[in-house]
Formats: sequence, C-alpha cells, structure tokens
Amino acid sequence: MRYIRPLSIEDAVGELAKAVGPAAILAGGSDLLVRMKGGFIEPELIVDIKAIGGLADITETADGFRIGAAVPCAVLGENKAVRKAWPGVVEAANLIGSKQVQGRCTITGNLCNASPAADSVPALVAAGAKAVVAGPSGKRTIAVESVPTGPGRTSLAKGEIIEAILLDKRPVHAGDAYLRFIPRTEMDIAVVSAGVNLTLDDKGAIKTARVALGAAAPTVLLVEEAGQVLVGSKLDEATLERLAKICSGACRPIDDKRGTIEFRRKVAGVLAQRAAAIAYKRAGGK
Amino acid sequence: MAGVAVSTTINGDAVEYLCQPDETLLEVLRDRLGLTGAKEGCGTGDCGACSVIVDGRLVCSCLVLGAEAEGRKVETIEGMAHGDQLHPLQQKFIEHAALQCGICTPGFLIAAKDLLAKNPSPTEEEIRFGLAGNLCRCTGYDKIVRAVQDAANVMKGA
Amino acid sequence: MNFDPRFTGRKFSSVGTRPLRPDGIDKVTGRARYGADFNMAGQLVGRILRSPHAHAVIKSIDTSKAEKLAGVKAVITAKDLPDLTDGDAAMYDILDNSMARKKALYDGHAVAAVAAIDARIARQALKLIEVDYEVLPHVTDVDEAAHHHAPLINDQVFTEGLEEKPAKPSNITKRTQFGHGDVHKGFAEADFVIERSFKTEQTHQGYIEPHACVASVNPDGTADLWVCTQGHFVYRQHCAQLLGLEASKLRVTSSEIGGGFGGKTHVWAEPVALALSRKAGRPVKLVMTRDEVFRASGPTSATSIDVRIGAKKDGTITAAEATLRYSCGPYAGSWAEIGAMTAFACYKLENVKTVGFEVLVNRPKTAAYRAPSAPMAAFAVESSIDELAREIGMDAVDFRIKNAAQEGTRASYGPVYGPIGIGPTLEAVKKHPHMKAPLKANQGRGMACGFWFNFGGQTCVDLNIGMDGSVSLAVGTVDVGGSRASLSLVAAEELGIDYSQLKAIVADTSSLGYNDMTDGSRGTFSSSMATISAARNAILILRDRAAQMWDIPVEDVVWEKGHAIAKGEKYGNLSPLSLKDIAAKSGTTGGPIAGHSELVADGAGVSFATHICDIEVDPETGATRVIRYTVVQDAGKAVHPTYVEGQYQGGAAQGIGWALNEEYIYGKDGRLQNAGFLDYRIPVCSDLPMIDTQILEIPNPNHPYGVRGVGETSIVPPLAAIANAVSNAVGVRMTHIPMSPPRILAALDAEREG
Amino acid sequence: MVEVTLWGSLSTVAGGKAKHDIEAKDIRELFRKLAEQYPGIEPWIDRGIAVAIDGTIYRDTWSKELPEDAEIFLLPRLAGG
Repeated sequence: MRYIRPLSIEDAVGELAKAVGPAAILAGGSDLLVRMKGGFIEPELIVDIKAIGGLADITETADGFRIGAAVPCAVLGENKAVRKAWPGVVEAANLIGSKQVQGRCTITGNLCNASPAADSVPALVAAGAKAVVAGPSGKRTIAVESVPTGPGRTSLAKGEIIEAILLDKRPVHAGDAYLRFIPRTEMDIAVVSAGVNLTLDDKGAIKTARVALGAAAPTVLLVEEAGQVLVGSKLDEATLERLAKICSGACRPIDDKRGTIEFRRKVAGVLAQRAAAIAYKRAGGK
Repeated sequence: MAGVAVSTTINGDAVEYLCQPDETLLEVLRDRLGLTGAKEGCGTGDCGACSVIVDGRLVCSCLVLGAEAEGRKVETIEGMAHGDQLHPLQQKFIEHAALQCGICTPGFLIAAKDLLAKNPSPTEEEIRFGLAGNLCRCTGYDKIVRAVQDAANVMKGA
Repeated sequence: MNFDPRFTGRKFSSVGTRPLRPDGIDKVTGRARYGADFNMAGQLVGRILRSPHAHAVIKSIDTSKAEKLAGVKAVITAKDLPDLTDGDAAMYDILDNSMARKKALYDGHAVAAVAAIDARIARQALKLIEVDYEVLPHVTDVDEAAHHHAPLINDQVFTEGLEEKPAKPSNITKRTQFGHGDVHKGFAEADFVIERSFKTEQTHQGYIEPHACVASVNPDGTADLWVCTQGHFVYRQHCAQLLGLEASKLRVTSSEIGGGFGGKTHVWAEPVALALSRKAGRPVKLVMTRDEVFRASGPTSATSIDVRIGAKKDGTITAAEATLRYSCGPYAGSWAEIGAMTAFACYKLENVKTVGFEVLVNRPKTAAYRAPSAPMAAFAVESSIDELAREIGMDAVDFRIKNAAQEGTRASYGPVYGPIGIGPTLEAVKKHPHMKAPLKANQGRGMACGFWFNFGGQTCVDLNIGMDGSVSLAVGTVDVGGSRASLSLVAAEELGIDYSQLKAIVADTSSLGYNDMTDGSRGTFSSSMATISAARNAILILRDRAAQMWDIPVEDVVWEKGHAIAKGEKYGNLSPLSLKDIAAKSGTTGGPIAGHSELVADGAGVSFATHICDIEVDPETGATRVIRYTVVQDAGKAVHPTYVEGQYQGGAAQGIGWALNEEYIYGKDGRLQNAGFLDYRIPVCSDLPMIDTQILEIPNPNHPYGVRGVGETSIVPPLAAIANAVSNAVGVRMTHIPMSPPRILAALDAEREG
Repeated sequence: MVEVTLWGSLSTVAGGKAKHDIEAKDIRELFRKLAEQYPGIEPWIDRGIAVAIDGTIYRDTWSKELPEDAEIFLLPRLAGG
C-alpha cells in the first residue's frame, strides 16, 4: 500500500491511470476510511488530493462558483457568497455527518461515493450543478446527475478525478432548498430526501423549477415532471398536492433498515412540498 | 507496505513518527505516541469519542490518516489543560457531573472547545446540535449541556 | 462480623452533599485508563473470526495457512478451550458463546482466533482460516421461534416448568408462572376489560467503550487480566473455571469502565484472550470492534407480550394477566421470568397471573440491560393501564394512585412489600408543574410507572488509615457512574471526617476478598454497607489506640465527629484526639490502623419510579420529538444527589432511545443489518430535552442510611410513557417498540383510512 | 414450624403445591429439608433461590433465621444490569 500526496492534478491523474491494483482518491476520507475499516476496500494506492493547487479553494467566477474537490463542507458553509446564492446546496452539504465529519467531508466525495442517500447530491442536481472531470485524455464538464450510475458506482473512467463542482450564477428571484427525513435529529443517513430549485418571474410565478429526490431510487432522481407542474404556479395548494403525488409516484424505493417503501414514497412527497415552499419563499415568492 | 514518515505538531510539540499508509491518526496517537485520551468507540466517525482538532478543524481522528497529519497542528485532550490549570470546560464538566463513565468525555471536551471557539454564546439548541456528533450513553446529555453553558459564561467573563 | 444493617434515621453531615468526584481530573484530562488504554511489553494483537451464518454446523476448521503466516504467534479454536465446566450448564453456555464448539448459533458467533504481532497481520490471518460450514435453517423472530414448526436451535431442549416433560424438543426452554388469587373470578367481576398484544424489538446496551482486555498467562499457571468489566471478581471466576486456572493465581484488574449497563456482567472474549496468551506465551490485547460489539455481545431480549386487565367502574382493578415471551439468544435464560415478576409489581392486585416463556433464537446471547426484562413488561402493562383508565373515564394518574401497591400489599411476584415508593412517586407526579405545562397541536403528554428489584450480595471493603490521617478506601465493586464519590461520602460520614481526607479506589482481585459485580443497582447499596461496617471496625481500633494513648479503659472512649473522646468527668482534662492525632502515633500503639469488612449485603429494597413525558408527532412523517421529560424516583437516601440525578437522566435517555429508534434489524439471511452506531440509533444530544428529576427518599429499613439502589429503575417507565404520550398526541396506540417514524406513520395512515 | 410459599414454577417440582409447612430455623435448614422432601428442587437451589422474609429479600445469607410467624416466600435469584 502506498500513500501519495501529489501537488498537481496531472500527477494525480497520472498516478491513478498507471495504478495496477485498486486505487482510492482521498479528500475528506469520511467514506473511504470507513470502507477501509470495514474491509470493503483495500486500496494499494491512496492519492491524497488536498495538496493540489486550487482544489481546496472556492472561487467566484463570472458564471458562478467553482468549488474545489477538496473543500470541506464546513468551509463551504462558512462561505457567505455561496450560502446566499445557493442556500439549499449549502444546507444539504452541511447535513452530511457530524461537525467532526463536516471538517473533512466534501460535496465531490459525497457525489463520487455514489450513495443514493447522499445529502448534497439531490440539492446539486436540483441546482443543475456541473462537475469538472480531469482525466488522462483531458478535461470535461458534465452534469452532476450523470456521475452516479448506481449504488457505489460512477461513470468516471480509470484515472479520472472530479476536480471541482460548478454552480451557476443566480438570477434575481431564485431560491433553492433541501430537506431530508431522518429518525433522529442528527447523525443519520437520509431515509428519503428532496431538493428543489426555483426561479420566479416578476409577478412571483414560478419560471423554472427542478426537483430531485434522494434515497428514492438506485441513484438520485431528477423528477422532471415535478418541476414542470410547478412552472407557472404560485405554489397554491392544488399544485403542492400534485407535486407530492408526482414525487411519490416517481419513487422506486426499497425496504431496508432505514425505512419502508410506503414510508419513502409518502414522505418523498411531503418533503418535496415543504422544500418547494422554502425555496419559493427564498426566491421572494409570497 | 512502505511506512510514511510524518513531521507534525501535537499540542504544541514537534513530533515525528513513521506510520503505515492505512493507519489512522487515532491509531498513531494511541498506539505509537501513547496519547490514549482519544478513544475508539466505533472507528467509523459515528460516536465522536476520538475527536481532535487539526488546524483549527474539529475532526474524528479515526477518519484521518496518520500520514495526513504532515505539517499540521493537532490538538488532543492531553493538551487541553495549561499545566496544573484545568480548562474551564474541564472544570465545569467535573463540577456538573457531566460524566459518569467518562469514556466520551475527552471527545465531548474537544468538541465543546471547538464549539465555544466558534460561538462563545451558544443557545441550548446550538450546544445540542453542536455536540450531536458525540455520543454519550450515561448522562442523557442534560448535565453535559449545563456544563458547557456554565463554562461559556465563565469564559466570557474571563 | 456483627454488623447491624438496620436503618437508624441518623442526621447526616456528609451524605447528601455534592462534592467533586475523586476520578474527575483523570477523566477530563484523558489520563483515566480504560480497557483499551493499557499495554504490556511484548504484547500481541488478538482478533476473532466470527460466523457469517445465523445457524450452521462447523464441520471443520483448517488453521494451517494462518499458522504459517509470518508474525502469527497463535491460532485457536474451541479445541484450545476444552470443556471444563463439569455439568455447569450456565458456564457451558458462556464457554460455547466465547468460542463455538459444534455449531455457530448466530451471525457473529466466534469460531476461531489469532494472536499476531500487529493488527494488520492478525486481520490477514483471519482470512486464511478456512471454516467448512453446513448451513442450517435459522430463526430470529421470537414468535416464529416459539412456533412448533420453527427450526430447532438445540435439540436437547425440552421445555422446563410444564406439568409433564414434553415429548418433543422445542425452542422454548422454560415456562414460569407467578401470581395469586383467581383471575377468572377477577375478570368476571370486571366492568371493563382491556386486552392487548405488544412487541418490542431487541436493543443493545450501547456502551461507548467496546469490550477490551489484555491477558497474560505464564507457564507456571499464574496470570493477569486487565479488562473493562462490571465485575472483575466474577470475570476471574469465569476465566479461571473455563481455562482451568486457580482463581487466586489469576489477578484481574478492572480498568475504568466505559459503560456496561449489564453488558459487561459476564465474559465474552476474555477467555479467548487468555487462551491465546497461554498458547503464544506472550501477553495478548483483544479489543472488539464496534461491529463485533453489536453482533456478538450484549443485547436484550426481543419480546412478545399479551396483557389482559379488568377493572370495575369505580376504577378498582379486579384481575390482571400477562403472557410474556422473551428471546434469550441461542442459550437458556430467565428473561421472561423476570418480566413475569416485574410486570404488575406496581399494583395492588387481588387476582394476578403472569406466565413467561423463554425462547431460543439465532441471535447473540441475551445479556442483562439495566433492569433487564422490566421495561418491555412495563411497556405492555402501562400502555394497557392507560387504555383501561380511558375506558373507565378516569385520569391516568388517579387510576394508578387508586390501584398502587403500598406497604403490606402482596406483590404480584409473591412476597409482601415493606415501605415502598410507588404511591409517593405518583402523588409527586400529580403535583408536578410538568403536568400543567401547556401543550400545542400534535403534542401529547404521557406518564407511566416502573418497578425494579435491587440486589445486595457479597461485598468487601478495606479502609486503611495513613500515618498522616488520610484514609484510603479499597472497594471491590466497579465504579460505573460515580460510586467512588458516594462511598467516600459514606466513609467520611461514618468516621466523622472531611470527604477531602479520603481517596477511594477499586482494588484488583488479589487485593481484596470476593465481590459480586456491579449489577442489580447494588454498587452503592452493597459497598456502602461494607464501607460503614469497615469504618465501624476501624473506629473500634481507633478507640483502642486512643485509650492506649490516654492509658484509660477503652470502654470510656467514644467516637464522635472524627474524634476520640474520653467520657466521664474524671477525664475532663483530656482533649479529644482527632483521627489524625491517633494515626500519627499508630506505629507505637499497635501498628497500622485499618477497618475491614466482608459481608453479604442482603435486604436490598425495591425501587419505583414514575415518569412524565411530552411528545410532539409530525402527522405527515411520523417523526417524534421529546419536548419535556420528568423523572420521579425513590432513592431511599441519595448519597450523592448529583450522581443519583445522573442515573435517573441516563436511564430515561436509554429508555427514550429504546422507545423511539433503537432496534436490531435482521435480514432474511439471519444476518444483522445495522451493527454500528450509524444505523443502531441511540439518542444524540439534539434529540433530547433537559431531563428534569425529582428525588424522593423513602428509607430502606434494611440499610443503616436507608439507601436503595438507584441505577436501573429509570429505564423501566419510558417506553410506556412515550407510547402513552404518542397516543394522547395523535390518537394511535402504538403496540410495537420502537415507535419508529415508519411505524407511527403506518399506524396514522391505518387510523385515517379507518 | 414456618409456612413457606413457592413461586409458580418451583411448586411444579414440589408436588404441585405452593404452600408448605416446614420445621426450619434458618434458610439453610429450609433448603435442606425442602431438598430432602423434593429432590427435584436441588438443581433450583444450586441455580439460586432468593428468600423473602416479611418482604425483605435475602439471596445469600443462609444463616438468616426464620421467625415463626413470618411470611416466607421463595423467589428465583435474578440477573441485573
């Protein structure tokens, strides 16, 4: 087993590409070390990406924000500009684990761990976030929802690293929100969750909407129909009811130690309603 | 398996050690350096008993590799008191009986120290959510929350 | 020793105060040493290989590859722990649980172990051990296991306690029955009868410190064991018997214990560590992972309970009946028996009958968990009592007050009560401001009562007086939550000296006579009795030494407020001698001064509590939140009230966790799905409100200070108190614990759909 | 002579009778005489039986005297947490 701390993304990609045995990327380690402890993965190479220039930075660009892959969620939460523009994404990121885990975990890691219950992912998908992927054949930018392909599986090829997550600049009258259901008040994995991202027109009607559900299917679900039903509305009761129905219907959940199919279906709808109401209010809707 | 040579700072002292690439900081502290104040309650970041502060960030040392401590500043429970002067949190934990078995206490103290550093006047709710990453099975948390509240008051006055 | 344990009603100067605990600084600075904090020179790392099957015959184990791995110093299987139990069935079960002999009986059952120079090699070695299993059908549910078609876990088990020995083996090891009167007659007299069935899932004690020990066995048969335990003397007996060692040559030192709650009352991996050390010829440290703690230690019973209670219109209960089925894991136990004893203990009943069935399942061996078996029975009974009160149209508290047991009542488990606290706790609850606190929409208030026995048992204390007048107190009951502070207070009280003059320690097994373990709420009750006795013995010597110093008859010397006083006018010129004065001269008055005590602390009281809680339910998601919580409990005499409060609060919090979210979840394959703190959800800080406490003091007549045990009872009422609160908040009666959000939401939906 | 009451299950190995009159001065003698009369009780005594004398439970003090008019009740010896 080797532990390396490359200083450039090219070196990191090169090492990963030529690795013979299983290799693991280490940023926050809050998933990786747990999997190593449980004997689920025994990497021969651990590539610590935290020393790579720029990966620990949040930068505000003309197009929005670039959040480096090694930015801990606690640091993201302390960034006022991101918090103001994307409160739903930030609150989702800040729900991952405990304060202790917050000091380490990253949204990129959360995405690449490819758990259907990942907290930040539904919010990122609703936000239309993109991932910048560096690999042996150069860089590409992809929608975050195309990263996870199933529980624990991603579309990333050997040698590829996500180096940053991109969030768009916000228009006026925009808001997002994320809610999850957990049995306790902290420390749990989402039983089911919902992220909603809205923009409003000048009259307060919803102009665009994206709704994503977590822990409701093998990967995070972008429920396009749920977004469509919101467009044009001012979130009246009938719309909310339709939203819940669509979200519950879109779920393809399982029975497991965290919840039942019936529970997840029902609560997915409830959370979508509640998240939509918060996002609407944040966007300035009344 | 090649050992990793690490130079780091622990409780203000320069420390060097050699560790395995997959060895956690908790294992290094406990098994190599004899700093057994941080406890392993779960090894998966779910109990907070191994809490330490690395470069000003509260972390579970079971979720940090020993190799990652290179060039960092690590604070553990062993460095919390100043000489024979207990930290106000330590004093208040004893006064309020905020511990029964005491196994979670080092982790709680480190987490509470980090909480008060970032928020010197927390509400009860902020304390409760701020310490939610630390499990205690003995106290029901009541006396822990009171000890932190009292320590916060003392520290503000100081 | 002539020791009079009767309550004297004395006035206290130290007992009842709240000084700082003697082990506080060690525990806030990280210096206190727990099970895993100790190391020996040349120590190896021990690891255990565990069965991945719920039920399987172990056809063969090939350890040869593991033995050849460089760095491996010993590999053991059941062969290395031969059966020395000599017909002692309970010890055989402990042995088989430590290392499976013929069959693996649950997911996580130990089948082999290694000792290696480091953890990585030990882990690798486990992978090289080849176990050939023949997988058998399994059963994990208590009701399914009790069914006659269920896979048999042990074909030698024929239900005990039946009129005739059954013809066929069964998973039901024992039937027990308690009660008196005639329940048929009682139900015939009832105007209202409530009949309900309940289920509770299996929970774990959830101590934060995993089991850990360091074992060192020498070729001459002497050995040392450093271990976190609730009873190091008991561990010594167990290990000596299982390893064939002489008890007095095995020194067991109890480390600081990071929680036990009943889960550290018998050995698990300790015999394995000793056997590894014996084979390797080196010390072995064995620390369980959290996963192992959940899969292979601890848990309480899962239960299924039927309750029937009848009452007249005026609120008098005429009959009460319960059938209780408790899982024991794969070994016989007496868990339903305790449930059957405690179920109706709070009430004055003319006609009562309880029947318990002990049921084997392919789950870990059931261990005691704080007032073991009582919370589940109380959940069933106290939920039904609330329903009955509602049917009759009586207030829940008044209904209980009307039927509460009192001094002279025949307990449902048999004997007649002495002075007890159930009535006073109910009266205190009735008057408590909590009962008047406003409730909002979707919030409800519930209350419930709980009962638990207290234990006494064998106990030793040594009290040594230093030449400078300081006093050391060596006790043999492990300090699980501040007992060194309370026992120091008791010694200070008896000697009449200041608390700060004392230091209490927990002595190892070679330094003190045998002690039963810290269980059954006995730590402070028993060791305080022995401490009082030891102090009184020391005072006899102190008086004698003072008499020598004064050259007067010892009969003329009395002990008052920490001083020897010469009694009688003729001694008017003799100023009192302090303990310190006498100690300073001890070298020339007969040598060291000490007081010893070896006794059986019998006559423990019984303990009652009543809890109130307010719960808010989110009717759309089934989520619950505890808004307010109050514990009222009888302590007999609170020696250190702060730590008594701590016991009340801690028990309540564990009960809340059990009521709402904690449960063992097994898959269809019989494997445990949630062996970690992530998905075995114990309450976190933000889940709970402040937990208000009220200590009542109804003295135990059989303790000099009136002390009763306080450790366990507080876990008994919460399950029912919360179920009653949920019922009052949203109108659904939850009969399945934990009341997790999916269960509550399903119940609400069923109610809404009519 | 004292009157002793056995709990339900124990009475199944004592001729199905819950109440027994026994000439015994202390707990030790009581156990001995019960075992003489009902050999099936012996394993139960080995496993542990507690004796409630006027409501006070004795688990280990076999020298405890049994007053003539006392209420004596046998109980299983329990496990605690």
